[in-house]
Amino acid sequence: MAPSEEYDRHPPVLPAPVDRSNADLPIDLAVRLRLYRLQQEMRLFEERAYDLFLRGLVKGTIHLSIGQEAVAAGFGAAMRPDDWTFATYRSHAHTLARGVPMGPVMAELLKRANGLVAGKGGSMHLTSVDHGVMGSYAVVGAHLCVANGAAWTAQYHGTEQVAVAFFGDGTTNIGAFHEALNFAKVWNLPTVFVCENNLYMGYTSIGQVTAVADPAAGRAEAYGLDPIIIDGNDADAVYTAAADALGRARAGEGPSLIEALTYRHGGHNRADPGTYRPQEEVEAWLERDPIPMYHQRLLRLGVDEGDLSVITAKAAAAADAAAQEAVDGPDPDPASAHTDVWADGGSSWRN
Amino acid sequence: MAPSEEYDRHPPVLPAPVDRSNADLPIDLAVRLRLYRLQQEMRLFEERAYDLFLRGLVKGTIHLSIGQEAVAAGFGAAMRPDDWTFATYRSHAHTLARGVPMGPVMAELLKRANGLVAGKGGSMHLTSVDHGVMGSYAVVGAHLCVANGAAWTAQYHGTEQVAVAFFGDGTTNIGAFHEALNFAKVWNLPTVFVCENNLYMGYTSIGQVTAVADPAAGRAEAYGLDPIIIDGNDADAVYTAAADALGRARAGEGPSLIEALTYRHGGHNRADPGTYRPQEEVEAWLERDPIPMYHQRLLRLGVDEGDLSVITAKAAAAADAAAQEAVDGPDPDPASAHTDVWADGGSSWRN
Amino acid sequence: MAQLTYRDAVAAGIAQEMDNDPRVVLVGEEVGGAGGAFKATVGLLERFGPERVRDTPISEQAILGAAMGAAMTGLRPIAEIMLGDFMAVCWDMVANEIAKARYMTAGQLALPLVIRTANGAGYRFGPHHSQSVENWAMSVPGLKVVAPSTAEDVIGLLAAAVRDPDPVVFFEHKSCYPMEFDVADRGGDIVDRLGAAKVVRPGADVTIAALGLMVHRASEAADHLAAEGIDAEVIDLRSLVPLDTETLLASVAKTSRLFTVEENPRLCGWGAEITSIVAEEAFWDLAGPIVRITTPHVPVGAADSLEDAVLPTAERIAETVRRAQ
Amino acid sequence: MAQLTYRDAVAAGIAQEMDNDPRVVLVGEEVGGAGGAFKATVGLLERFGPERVRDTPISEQAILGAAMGAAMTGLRPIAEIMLGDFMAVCWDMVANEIAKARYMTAGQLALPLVIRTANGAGYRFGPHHSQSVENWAMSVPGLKVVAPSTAEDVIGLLAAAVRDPDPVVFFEHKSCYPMEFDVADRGGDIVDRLGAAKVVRPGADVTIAALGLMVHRASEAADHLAAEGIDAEVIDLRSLVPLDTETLLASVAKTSRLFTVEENPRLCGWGAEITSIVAEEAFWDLAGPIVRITTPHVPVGAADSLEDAVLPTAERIAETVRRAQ
Ligand SMILES: Cc1ncc(C[n+]2csc(CCOP(=O)(O)OP(=O)(O)O)c2C)c(N)n1
Ligand SMILES: Cc1ncc(C[n+]2csc(CCOP(=O)(O)OP(=O)(O)O)c2C)c(N)n1
Ligand SMILES: [Mg+2]
Ligand SMILES: [Mg+2]
Repeated sequence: MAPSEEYDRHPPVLPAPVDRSNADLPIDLAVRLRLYRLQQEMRLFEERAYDLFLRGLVKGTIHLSIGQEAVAAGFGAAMRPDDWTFATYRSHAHTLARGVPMGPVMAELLKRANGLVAGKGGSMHLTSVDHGVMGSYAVVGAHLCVANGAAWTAQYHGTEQVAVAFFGDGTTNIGAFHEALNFAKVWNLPTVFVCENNLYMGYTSIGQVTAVADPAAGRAEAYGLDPIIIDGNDADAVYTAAADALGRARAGEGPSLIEALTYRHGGHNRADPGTYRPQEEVEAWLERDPIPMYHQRLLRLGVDEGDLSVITAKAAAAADAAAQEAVDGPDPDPASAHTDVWADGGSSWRN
Repeated sequence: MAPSEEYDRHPPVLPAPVDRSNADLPIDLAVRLRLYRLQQEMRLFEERAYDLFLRGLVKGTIHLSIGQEAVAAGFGAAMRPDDWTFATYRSHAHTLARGVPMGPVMAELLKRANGLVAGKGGSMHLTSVDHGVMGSYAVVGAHLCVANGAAWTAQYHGTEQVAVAFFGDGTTNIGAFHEALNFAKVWNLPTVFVCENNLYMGYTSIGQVTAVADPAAGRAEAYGLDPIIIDGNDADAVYTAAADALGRARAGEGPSLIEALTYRHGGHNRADPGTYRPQEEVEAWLERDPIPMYHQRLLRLGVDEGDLSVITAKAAAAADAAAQEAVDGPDPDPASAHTDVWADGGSSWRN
Repeated sequence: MAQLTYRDAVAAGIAQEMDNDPRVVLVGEEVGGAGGAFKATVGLLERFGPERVRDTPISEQAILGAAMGAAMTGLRPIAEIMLGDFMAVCWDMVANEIAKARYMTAGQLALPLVIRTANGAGYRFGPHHSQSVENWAMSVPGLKVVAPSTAEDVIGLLAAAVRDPDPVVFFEHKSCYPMEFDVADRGGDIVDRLGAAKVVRPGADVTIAALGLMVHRASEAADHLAAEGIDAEVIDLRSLVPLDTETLLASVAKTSRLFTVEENPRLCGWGAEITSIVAEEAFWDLAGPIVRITTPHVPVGAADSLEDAVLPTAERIAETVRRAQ
Repeated sequence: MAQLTYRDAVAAGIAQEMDNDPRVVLVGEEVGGAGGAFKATVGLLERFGPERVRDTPISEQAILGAAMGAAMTGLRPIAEIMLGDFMAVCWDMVANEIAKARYMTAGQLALPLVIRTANGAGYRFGPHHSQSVENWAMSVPGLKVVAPSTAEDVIGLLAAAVRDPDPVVFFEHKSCYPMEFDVADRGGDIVDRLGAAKVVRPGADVTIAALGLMVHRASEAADHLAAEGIDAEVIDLRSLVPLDTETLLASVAKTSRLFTVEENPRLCGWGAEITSIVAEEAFWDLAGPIVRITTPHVPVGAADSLEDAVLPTAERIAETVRRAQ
């Protein structure tokens, strides 16, 4: 095959129809309402973040996950409070999913002193150890290996905690992915690897740079794992798969690799209009927006529209407050550039 | 599974019985005699090298591949003179397989000025560009990526050359392996990846550190490739698989990954007595020594014992001469420590 | 004379070399279809086609391996590592394989290749996307190391790097991408040479050696100092390996004071190397301490105030020189 | 007082810390069943069991990732990277992840871990197994960097590193492994502290700063020089970060001459850093050029004659000091 052909060989991936039967999954209504709330919080948070970006208040870059909320929400609802999350530069949703308050997260997007990591990391390094968010990592791949380390601690102490690593489809092609998966299986670690296949590595269709059709599931057997592909736009499907994988990990049955098929509504980062994506593809996926879909499901399950409106209104108010908290936050004191390199709080390299 | 159990979970892998039917493979007798000669040359060369080691003449380290000759020989006989070899620290056989004279190779094991790379690289970096031996690489994994680059050149110029990378079972767990395989498939490169599964990563049983039973073949499908396992102690089987894979690569059908099951008779390197291996395993594999096995096959095919003796005697004489050439070689001029950093021959970093 | 951004100079330089030599190919993540994460390679895929401008998976080791293997078999690849920070994920390819291959094969393997990368801070990207790592490359024998500060140097030095028979690591400064420069049209290819520093501002009192973005800040500092009667000579080193010690030592012999301005974190930066060369070879020329102006030994924080606090500024440079008088 | 090899001191030091703290675990390729590629961890698997002494696949990124994740969740891992050269295959884990995690989380993540590695030349292993890369670690903010030269320092500094709340890269010199040393029995754990250099030989005329194997060569050179009436003070830096500039500057204040002896290739080695500190902060103490004695800027060749030609020797050190008088 000549290289030139490769560039056309990947037709847009269109979503499967909604699987209505997932409404029958044995999930408590309380959990479902939580899933709804989490997704709305993520969405409204990121919409506010985008507003702030348009107002020129976000320096540097941000990576929105609007459209992908069901994955982070499903895991957030299934994880134990003492489980650990390892995420990427695209981690707003994953951070909120663990119960981190919106204000400090939004403030971090604006790199303010009241931000989650005091403006040191910015949006790509959200971390809240108190909530089990053990870092967001902006060099592709590494954090899959780091998650194994947390899982090792759990195994060593027998605490049944689980480490969950979120990453994108493009990440499955880097060496660290391979090392982490093999290592986790050989050590039988309680690590859950969650690939959010949003069909694009940055500006490039994932099929164009990947040897198999399913970037994660197509590799699972290479690590002695079951291939698992789920509808990443259906919070119930995610929740169920998450609960399964977390349960297996807690039971000492080792790691899992889950591929969640999803889509980001916008571009890769704030600099990207996303024009490389076929319009029909974008539209088809917008029709499968996880939030309206879930909204409809809850209504079908008998939830009152009014109750959902209250949830949404509360989320909106929280997002508004967070935006205000962020905007009002001070810039970091320049002196703090020199703190926190070492455990003693400082950065001195000499005695 | 508790970690402690892992350490016992890998019983010794015993070889399959000789596949006598391989005598029926449609291989020219001339090729078969070449395969025999190559294997004898490799074996006798390395036996001489080991003698020199026992005499204290090999400083540093050497990694023998006694027992694994059929792999290098099978590929050597199948490759075109303008194909490229990329090998590891365990590359004596692969270097000889391409027709590199024994003398400079042996001299390099002794790090003499008349060595293949003038004593600069030593046994781990054998290279002879004139013979298509494009380097031996001593950091595990990298050269799989480098082989792709040569394959790219062939693809770019349409020369139908093929790049062949040899590596061990332990190498399948490092990140570079994964990157190289995926990359080769995506670019449809004429690269043939040859895993010599000698059952051990250094001093560690490969099963103990690998998520799948077949370290290479068990990963092939993760790169859209067919799983291929061959009897790496049968030169005919290797030759046939090599010819197939090389043919596919030349025809523009992309990369292959071949796992050749084999065994090193000795330890990992000169410092290793190999005592971690069960005696029954070693003995079973010694019974499957590729050279006597091939000798028997040739006799069954009607070759005269005397003709084989001549081949062996010539190989022995060449190995003896090489040993002498090495021992007689001068140490590198210390001044040469400063040459060959740059294309201008020197090492100056200032104007 | 044309106006050109540093960003556009990258594509122009690559295009010039691809026009000049069919063996020149470009490889990296998003370099083709997307025109580069920093839009520095826009138009090249359209112009030279997918055989010569090749997008890759996220696999930096595979990218540099491909460049290395291609170079040793006759191509002249330009490989992009999207950000300087990501040199870390393929450091084995750079430091162990590419740098040492010629030496350890006694000259048999030739590696005419260029590794381009977007280096340095200024985009408020935080600790994983803001490092200056040209000192990493300088510390490894077998690598040539170049870092242009202007559009003309981007083209001229890139051409020199592509035509050089040895591997060159080419550090583009991401904060320079939007800058506009005059580029003289000399009617023909723009080709410079490696290993020649440039005195961008002659002066008699002190020598300030800088690189990349810091050249502009050093020049600005020199303007301030001039107003106060301190006549600073600013040297744009342009190439760390080969290093133009001649220009440097001649300048110090004249001014008797040396200041280095670098974005590298404090310890073991290239400033330390320059300082050490002068402290040994020109000690008797010196009339006072050699002073390094560096990023302190901390990661680069994301917030404006944090980034601005650590990168050397024109003010800090001027103030340091002033205090040392 | 016991005789102990540097090699055995490694296992002794690890054992001491594993006895002392159940959170201490050891991870790496061949560290368990095989007792280490250099036999520096023999007996630990038998003594502490496979839960605490864990063999791994060949996957250095996974090894350091495991150490990092374990450290941030409460273990105190010691991770082995078999050779210093292989730091390159996991450099992202070292330089981007481990080094920056605390800073970029505003202090939330604690990383009490140690990365041990066999550094340096002397085994005739050739370019891929003989590098000295302690300068790589020194150049990255967020890493502590230690390199013992004796068995007692191996134990004491390893203990200090394990107990330190920050990540420490611990460079064992492979040529020191077979050396025997007296280790004083003080009845109890041997625990040193990071950031304290040692004056291993007091002297009045010149200061020689060295590290690892080079300390022994510098001491030998000092013996030669003493016979000629040159009284050299030899400083074993022991720790590059934190760096004991106090001891260093006090020595230079006394002797007014500084020589550094390092195995790093010439450019941007730690010698350049030491030199630069002195050239700035103690310039007026100096009575002559600061001279670095380094491996030249070339890879380390395999042959005896090539390795011996490039590593600083006692003779070269003595000759350099002599010539500079
Ligand atoms: C090692 C490395 N290479 C390249 C990049 C630049 N980069 C950042 S995000 C990205 C695309 C990642 O795609 P994917 O894994 O699918 O995640 P997504 O952004 O879609 O969530 C790239 C190439 C990086 N951060 N790290
Ligand atoms: C990146 C890296 N890690 C570790 C080593 C040390 N090492 C050299 S050979 C080896 C074992 C390799 O096993 P395998 O790939 O099976 O090849 P074999 O030696 O059996 O031919 C190891 C761990 C290395 N050279 N490079
Ligand atoms: Mg993606
Ligand atoms: Mg093996």
